[in-house]
Amino acid sequence: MSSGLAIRALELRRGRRLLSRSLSFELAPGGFIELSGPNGSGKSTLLRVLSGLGRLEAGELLWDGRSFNCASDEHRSRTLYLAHTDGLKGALSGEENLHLFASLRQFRDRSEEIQEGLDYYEMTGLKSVPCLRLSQGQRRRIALSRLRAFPASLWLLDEPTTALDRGGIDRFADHLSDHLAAGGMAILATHQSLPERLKPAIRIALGRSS
Amino acid sequence: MSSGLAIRALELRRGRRLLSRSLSFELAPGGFIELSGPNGSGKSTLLRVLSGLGRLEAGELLWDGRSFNCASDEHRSRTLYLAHTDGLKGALSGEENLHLFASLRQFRDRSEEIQEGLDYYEMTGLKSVPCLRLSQGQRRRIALSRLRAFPASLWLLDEPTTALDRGGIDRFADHLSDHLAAGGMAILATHQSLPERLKPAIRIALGRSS
Amino acid sequence: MTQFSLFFHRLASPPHFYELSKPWGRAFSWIALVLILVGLFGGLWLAPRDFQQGNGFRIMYVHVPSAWMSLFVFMVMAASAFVGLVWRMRLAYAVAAASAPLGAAFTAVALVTGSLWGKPMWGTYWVWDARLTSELILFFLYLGFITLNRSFEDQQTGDRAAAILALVGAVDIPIVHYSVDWWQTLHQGSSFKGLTSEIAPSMLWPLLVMMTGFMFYYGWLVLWRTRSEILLRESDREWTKRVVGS
Amino acid sequence: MNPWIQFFRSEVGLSWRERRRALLPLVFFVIVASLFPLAMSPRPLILKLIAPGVIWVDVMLATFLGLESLFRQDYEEGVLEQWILSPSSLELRVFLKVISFWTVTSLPLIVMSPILILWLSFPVRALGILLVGLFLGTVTLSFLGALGAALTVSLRQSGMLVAILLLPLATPILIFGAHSALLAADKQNPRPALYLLATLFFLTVGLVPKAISTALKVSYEV
Amino acid sequence: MNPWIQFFRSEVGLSWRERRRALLPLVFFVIVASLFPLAMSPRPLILKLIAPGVIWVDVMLATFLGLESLFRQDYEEGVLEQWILSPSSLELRVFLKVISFWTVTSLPLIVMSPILILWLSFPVRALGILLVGLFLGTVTLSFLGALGAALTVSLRQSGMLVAILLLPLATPILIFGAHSALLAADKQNPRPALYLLATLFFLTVGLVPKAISTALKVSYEV
Ligand code: HEM
Ligand SMILES: Nc1ncnc2c1ncn2[C@@H]1O[C@H](COP(=O)(O)OP(=O)(O)OP(=O)(O)O)[C@@H](O)[C@H]1O
Ligand SMILES: Nc1ncnc2c1ncn2[C@@H]1O[C@H](COP(=O)(O)OP(=O)(O)OP(=O)(O)O)[C@@H](O)[C@H]1O
Ligand SMILES: [Mg+2]
Ligand SMILES: [Mg+2]
Repeated sequence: MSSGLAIRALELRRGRRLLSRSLSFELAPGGFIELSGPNGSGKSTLLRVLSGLGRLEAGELLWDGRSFNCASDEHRSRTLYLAHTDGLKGALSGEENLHLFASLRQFRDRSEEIQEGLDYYEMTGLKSVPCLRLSQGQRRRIALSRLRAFPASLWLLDEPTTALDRGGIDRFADHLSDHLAAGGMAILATHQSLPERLKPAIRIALGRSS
Repeated sequence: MSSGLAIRALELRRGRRLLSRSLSFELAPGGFIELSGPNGSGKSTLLRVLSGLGRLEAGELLWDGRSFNCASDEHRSRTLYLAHTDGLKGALSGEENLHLFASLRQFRDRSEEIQEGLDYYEMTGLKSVPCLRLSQGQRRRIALSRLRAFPASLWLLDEPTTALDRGGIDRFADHLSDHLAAGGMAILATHQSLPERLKPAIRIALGRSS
Repeated sequence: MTQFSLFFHRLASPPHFYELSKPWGRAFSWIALVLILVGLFGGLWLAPRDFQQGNGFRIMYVHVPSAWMSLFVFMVMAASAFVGLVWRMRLAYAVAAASAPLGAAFTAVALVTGSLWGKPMWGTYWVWDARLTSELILFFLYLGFITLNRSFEDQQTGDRAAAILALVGAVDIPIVHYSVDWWQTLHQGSSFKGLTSEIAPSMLWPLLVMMTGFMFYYGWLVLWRTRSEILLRESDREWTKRVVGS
Repeated sequence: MNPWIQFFRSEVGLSWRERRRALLPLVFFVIVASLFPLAMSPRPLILKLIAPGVIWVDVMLATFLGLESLFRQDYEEGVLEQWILSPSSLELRVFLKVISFWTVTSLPLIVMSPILILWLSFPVRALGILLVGLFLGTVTLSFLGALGAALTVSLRQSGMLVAILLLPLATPILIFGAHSALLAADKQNPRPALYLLATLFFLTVGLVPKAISTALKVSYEV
Repeated sequence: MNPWIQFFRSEVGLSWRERRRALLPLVFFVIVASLFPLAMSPRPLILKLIAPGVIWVDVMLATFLGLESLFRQDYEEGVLEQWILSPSSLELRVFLKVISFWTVTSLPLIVMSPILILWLSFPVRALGILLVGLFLGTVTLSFLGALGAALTVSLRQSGMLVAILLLPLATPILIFGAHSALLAADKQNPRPALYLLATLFFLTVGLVPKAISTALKVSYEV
């Protein structure tokens, strides 16, 4: 019985479009997958399905060898999903947004971790500016601080490095290494190549959709 | 009297934040500027000011040696600005969006150019899908088709390559070369480096904001 | 699995249903035709003149069955919505979607015949009476269901959204039904209290025959429409291509 | 095709498509109109008295329901930026947008209102006045509402201020409008009220598009 | 602090800060309520008859005005996704969101209504019943409205469709509510109507949060 995540014969659809007939892969703790493929090939769709947002059409999902449901609370609390949109309320500041997120995830009093996360992504100085007054990259940094402040074993990240500057990408790469070193897993959809030192365990290239 | 665009002693502000005290540069026809700088350094702000959206605080703008107003119709019709958001109506298809854009720019009957633009960015097959049903990169491709279908001498592009796949970035690079070869100008804000063969006339690195 | 649930699942699988429903639909259509003809003959010909209302009361033989059906069909929709949401049964959604326009039509007929009947009885086509209004609202509920169901590009999303609406809307059914008891209104109270009835048997039996006829009529149409709904929903599956091809 | 006509057609077309065609405003109108008799004693005498008020509140509500988000979608999708940056007249574009909104939302209601009026036992003779009033009033309300929408499109916060500014402007329209219909039903002279409505109409149509386009531009200058 | 309390507080705070939510319904409410006496010959006898109806229709419309976009902003900012993906109960979260909406929007209306009621010459003795009815009714309406907003959140349609979905569901509440106040004013027994309202209240509060959370999930499953 293998530990980690295993996907068997997943059928990927969006609307009436069939994106992949049968997708299978395995991911061991400490590894990460780089999803690539041309625009519209289904990277975002796959991440949505794995997060539990999208509908699972057909296929089997295993966690540590046991089959699981993406929409279960168990899966939700071990997974963090970051989409194209940053998931930040524009009217609230970065710090308030993180506190709200803490309440979503049923954490009490994560102030310290939140400070640390904001600090890590160099947003401490801007933590009380409403997110709608931040630049694109700054907003993304706040969104990434979430990954820092709240532990989760599986990250599902949809183009996490868009709008980040070079320094930001480096930070993120370090952060990802730490996460993997601690036994975490991650699936990243990205068009930009990550820094050299990060070698994905698996590269999955989705095909062009018909 | 130099031809092209010249900026003298531009002061850049966003809200209460002073981003650059005095910015000056010149751009000759056929050249392009790559704006870089850390997150929040004011790249987007600069593009907004030059497009006429943002407020010009202080400084002089010259076009072919003559001072001009960013909010004038003259400047507007020679400039195309592409922001973070794609500027597409989600409910309309790509083709409809381009036609709407033609009506905005007071063009009559650009059907041919629109087809050509969509074709160039390989979106012909999806041209009648509502934009809200497109993937991130597909939407960006439709937005870029605009640059193809409607002529303008100055492009102001804010991270034009986000969400594009490798092929898309190549396409865009070719497109930009064509534009420059025809005597056009462009100012690009980007964190991703463009393909080698495209050497910017000028690289402007904005500093970290205080 | 038990014998019963196995049977249920087989029945509910769209291809199987598609095959099975064909003979049933045909049978229902004949039964409906015969019953409605008999009912009309009994109601319009054999039943005696009403001593108060003259011949005007005969509109009852259309009004009452269609009014009942307007409530019944919504209950069918709510039930299938429930089955669809809980057991994720695709067939149930198809039944609900197929029923909605039929229910709307029954409601419209009840409203129109009621109005026509109201002119001689109450001196006006329309009053803002509780039952009349709630029947009108039921009509809007049907329209809302149909609109919502068609608003989504993804049929499954539309089905599930509309199913939620149908379940919540089902609260309106008892309100329509009991409105006459809760308020003294112009409209007739319930004529049936349990199994006993105040209507004379000679007037009653054609009504009951008409009722049954309307039921079968609905049964026939709903089977027929469900068949086309599932074809639409399953248009990218193998078996539909086979069916449509042949 | 003329670009302006194309723009207008696409705006109208869009709203038709998005709103599931003409049926929705109509059904909405009927439902709201039927709420009043339900909630009040449905005696014809009373109905007749409240009918113009009902119709007017109904129309105002239908107008405001859609208007509030008139520019929001365009703002969020970045389409409004392109409006402002286009060399064509923003004022005219705004004017056409509001008129297309009116055509899709309020016009069907006005066309429907004669039927409703009868349903609510209102005398037929006052119908003409009611329709003229509704025409003037809905156009004015649409422009005022659009101004509110434009002012609030980027400032997600000071909407209160706008509400305070706009609603008092909308009130006289409602009151004159409902009043003129009522006077006509009472065989009194509805002219003065209508003239006031007309004055507001011309003032609004003449000045508000400029205000709206300025408001839109300002909201980008943050 | 308990995460749920924190969530509730942030929602209430947000609505105050954001949008015109808080004020627009209130001003709307006052205008509509004052329109009626103005639009009619203000004979107390008639006013008294229509007063509860006016208040009720008014409250209902004012509630729906803000509800339509309850989830829209969260949807577009991607916050709603995070709601759905969080391990905490979506149902409870939805419940708190609606209650916070109610606190900000409807509660002020209820507090205002006694003043309006007196203005409309409604007998003071029926005030208690009216307020109880309004309390039960607005909560129920808020939940129903939230359901409409949830069902249509991915459709980008303006309020029309939501209103059409909702008004039929809301009508019974309106009828029972206005009826109970009228009965109380007439010195008749308003209890049965209130019991019905209470039944609907409990049914709604018990079951609709589940329906809303399902609707939200469904709208992401495209
Ligand atoms: C537009 C006007 C009318 C509407 C919307 C309407 C609606 C309804 C509805 C919904 C029912 C079924 C109630 C149930 O099964 O719980 C019904 C039944 C009935 N209606 Fe009407 N009605 C209208 C006018 C009339 C008129 C004018 C009469 C005759 C005076 C009438 C006589 C009856 C009778 C006798 C029943 C059967 C009652 C029973 O046995 O429960 N209706 N109507
Ligand atoms: N809408 C706004 N209102 C007020 N201030 C803003 C607004 N948007 C951005 N800012 C601030 O202005 C500064 C410059 O932002 P700008 O968007 O120009 O940066 P940028 O260089 O484009 O950054 P990025 O690489 O993240 O896109 C930032 O420090 C930011 O906090
Ligand atoms: N909301 C939607 N409804 C229906 N179809 C969609 C929707 N979003 C995307 N699609 C379609 O599904 C396919 C896969 O989209 P997806 O977003 O998963 O692609 P992607 O690999 O993430 O592309 P990109 O690199 O552009 O982000 C695309 O062909 C697209 O047209
Ligand atoms: Mg993607
Ligand atoms: Mg930027």
